Amino acid sequence: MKKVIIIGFLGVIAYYLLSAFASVPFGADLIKGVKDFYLDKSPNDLKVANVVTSIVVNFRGFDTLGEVTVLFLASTALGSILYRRRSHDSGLNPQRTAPEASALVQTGAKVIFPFTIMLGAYIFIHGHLTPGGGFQGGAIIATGFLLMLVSYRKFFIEHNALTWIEAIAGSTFVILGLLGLVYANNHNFLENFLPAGKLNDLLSGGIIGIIYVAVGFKVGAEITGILDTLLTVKETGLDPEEN
Amino acid sequence: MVISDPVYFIALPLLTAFLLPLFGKIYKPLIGIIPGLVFAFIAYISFDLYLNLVPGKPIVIQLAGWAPPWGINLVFSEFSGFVVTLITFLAFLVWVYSYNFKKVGFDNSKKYFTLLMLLVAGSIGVVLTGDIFNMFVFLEITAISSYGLTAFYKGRDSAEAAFKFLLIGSLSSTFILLAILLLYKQVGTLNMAEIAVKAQSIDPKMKSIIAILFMIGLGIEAEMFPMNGWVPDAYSQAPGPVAASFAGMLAKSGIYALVRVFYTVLEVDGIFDLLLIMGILTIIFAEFSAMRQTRLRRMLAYSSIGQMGLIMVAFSFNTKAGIFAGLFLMFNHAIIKSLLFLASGFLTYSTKQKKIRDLDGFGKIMPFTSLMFGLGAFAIVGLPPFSGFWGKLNMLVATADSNLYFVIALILLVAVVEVVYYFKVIGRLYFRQQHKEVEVHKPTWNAIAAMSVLAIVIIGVGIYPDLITDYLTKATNELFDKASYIHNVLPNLSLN
Amino acid sequence: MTHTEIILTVISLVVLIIAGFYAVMKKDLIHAVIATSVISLVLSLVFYLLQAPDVALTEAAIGIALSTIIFIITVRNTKRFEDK
Amino acid sequence: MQEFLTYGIYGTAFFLMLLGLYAALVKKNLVKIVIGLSVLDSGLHLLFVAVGYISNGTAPIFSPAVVGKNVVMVDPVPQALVLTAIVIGFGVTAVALALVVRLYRKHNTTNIDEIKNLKW
Repeated sequence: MKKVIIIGFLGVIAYYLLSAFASVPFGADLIKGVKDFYLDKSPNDLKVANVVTSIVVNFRGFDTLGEVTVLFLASTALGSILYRRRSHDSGLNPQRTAPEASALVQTGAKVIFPFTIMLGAYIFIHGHLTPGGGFQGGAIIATGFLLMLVSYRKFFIEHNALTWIEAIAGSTFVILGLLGLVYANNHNFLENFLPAGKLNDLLSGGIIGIIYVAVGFKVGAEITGILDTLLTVKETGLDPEEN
Repeated sequence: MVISDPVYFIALPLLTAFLLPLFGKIYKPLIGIIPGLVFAFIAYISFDLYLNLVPGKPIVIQLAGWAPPWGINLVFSEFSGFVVTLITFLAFLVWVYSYNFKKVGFDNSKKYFTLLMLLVAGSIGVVLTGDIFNMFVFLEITAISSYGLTAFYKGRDSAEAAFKFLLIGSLSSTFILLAILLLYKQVGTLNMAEIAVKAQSIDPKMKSIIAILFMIGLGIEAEMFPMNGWVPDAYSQAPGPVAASFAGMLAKSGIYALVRVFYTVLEVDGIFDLLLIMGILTIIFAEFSAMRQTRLRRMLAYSSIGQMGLIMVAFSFNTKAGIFAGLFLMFNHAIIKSLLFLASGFLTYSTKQKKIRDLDGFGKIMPFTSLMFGLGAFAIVGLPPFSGFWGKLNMLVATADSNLYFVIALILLVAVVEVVYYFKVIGRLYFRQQHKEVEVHKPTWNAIAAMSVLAIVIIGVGIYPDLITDYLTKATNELFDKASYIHNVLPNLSLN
Repeated sequence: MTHTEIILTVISLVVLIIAGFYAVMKKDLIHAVIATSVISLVLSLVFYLLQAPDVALTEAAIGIALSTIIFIITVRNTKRFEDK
Repeated sequence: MQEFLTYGIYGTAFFLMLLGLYAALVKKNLVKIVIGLSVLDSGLHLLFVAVGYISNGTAPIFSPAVVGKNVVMVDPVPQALVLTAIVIGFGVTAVALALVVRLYRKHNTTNIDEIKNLKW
């Protein structure tokens, strides 16, 4: 009975949404809006080749600050939801009971790991030139650490270092924004106050490149922290403290 | 202008939240002190900015050096400034109440303060932003920090409550995103003022679909009727100060977003009738559920839903009197519900079940907390010497102005229902014998301070309502005058 | 769009529908998670075809790798099968 | 062809969204509910990118090969928005799964019906 009601409800939603979207033909350029301004200003004023990057980091940079905050929030909330009790005497984390991976996997991981980090770093350093940026690069770096985490039981993330990277990268973003209040032409938060440079140069786009590097570090540290928290929770059984 | 820029309301809490783990490494008590300093500072600049606001000239801040509609802008106007001032004031009081963190330990308090800072920053962002997608981002920040805060205590059913909240919240964000997407494809911009200008040319059917999507999505945080299943669980499982900040910040930013979207951004025929119906359903559902509750926190939560329903009804009149009453009710709800939740935190501290009948005779053993709870109950019901009275009175006047006599009957009926269930608690507190020995948990000095300030505000506004009516009138005018909002954000563009 | 791209898009859409069904209906949660990973993989191809390389890269990094991993960790920490 | 793709892409996106909604509302397994949310998100992201597409447009990147030529570019704004939405969706999924793990540790089950207070 409940299923029937829900399917009926879904049908109603689908009908109205489809009728709404039917008037938005696929592939048609219906609007003259802010996008033309972005497509014009990004290469000419900001000297940023990738328009998506310039929107994400500059025109709508405040959104990105919020986005970074969401990831930070997720990792904090995760820590608060799944708090761990680590034994302090042994350096090993006793909660990780996954079996050791085979030698093949371990060697492979060791070989691939530096390349993954390099790829991630490349992607966020070139965020304003090529597709990708801080989020993608950071996620790729986290994947590299994940590879090491699952192949070596004794590979542990240094939490102190993660905390420092998170804090410094996050505050770099906000402080660069606040510097804009002082040094930039219009005294705006997150406004570019560095020379824009030349289109398609590595050192172009002013603070956009720096912000994306900070975002890359922050996202990498954040996601690595999330994965580490999830991987090291106790695997089975009831928790005595819960009841 | 540099020191009192509205961007600090968001940038400073975010910066502090990012740096809080480092402060903890330097000197542990900094974890508790630094957030308080930040809250005090933003409350101070918020009061400063709000009191010095020139009528009709809101502070419009552009971000990243691009004028709206290309960049994101923040609008600190009479209405948004009022809500922000309320939020920062409550944030500071919540910090005063929960400053002492030794009980939960260092590590947990670090997470608690981080999540609280981000909840405050997110709510302020929702209120200040002038960009519809940016509003979505801040709504997500408030939502995720609320999930974390709801699941903060380990021993209770908090994870269930948080999961329920998360499920409903994710569905709501889907609806908001769909609405934003449809709107963007119609008008090609995300700036609220420019949408307001261009929305006039949207096909009415499309506009009503967008409006309904917004109503579903934003109604969840505003505790609207079919989507408020999370409220009683989240309010009763979260720590006491967190429940107070949900009532004071989360619900306030939700209703602000709803009102801003329907009054300024999208003008749709019949949407206010729908809001009226939803509001009435919310009131009926909530007040009659509240009567049947046996647990104090759940009762307060349902009562909070009822209040939010009343606020929705007030805003649905689409008249100046209605908005004025709605703003007064918002103010009352934020202040009084916070006091009730803070007091209930100590009242139910020593009882495991948090049942109302465990509170017999607490008036003698916990005189101050019981007094505060009683004061809050009298105020929220709407008895004369307190601020709640003026809110309800204005509400009745506004309803009569709109010739909705059955709504007057409903409001009076609801007042009777509220009297019944609040006085049931007060009766147990003062006129019953204590039936078993309980360990008394005396409120700490900082909790006493926080509750006293709230009580003073309630009585002060109750005796002398002109303290805030001036500001409420200004906020009403600002919200009602859509053209001047658009003109202030986009000087080169005007309606028609 | 060229013809090759249109054909690729159509095939991708069919795969998306099948994988979506599989993800929602399958009782074995590991299989369902792999199906969501396939959705992300195909989706990132579609994004690429729709000229959104940034989104494609994000979906690839986050959708295919990280989301799948956290799902699998969770399933391994809880129960593998959805009971009747 | 245009019409076919309109209905094909939008239809697929809506189908995924409805499947996800169905799983989130009907299924009893907590992990399955979160899978439903993730499928719902996937459909929504597809819809965003599809709405931003412009026929015969190129990716919005002024690479050396494109600079100076008169090319049509697809709408970059929905792409920027969906980028944000993907990251936010990941954060929400992570929190949801953490809650699932905690519920499992407490109740030793992932079935909604066996967890009291989760029914409504």
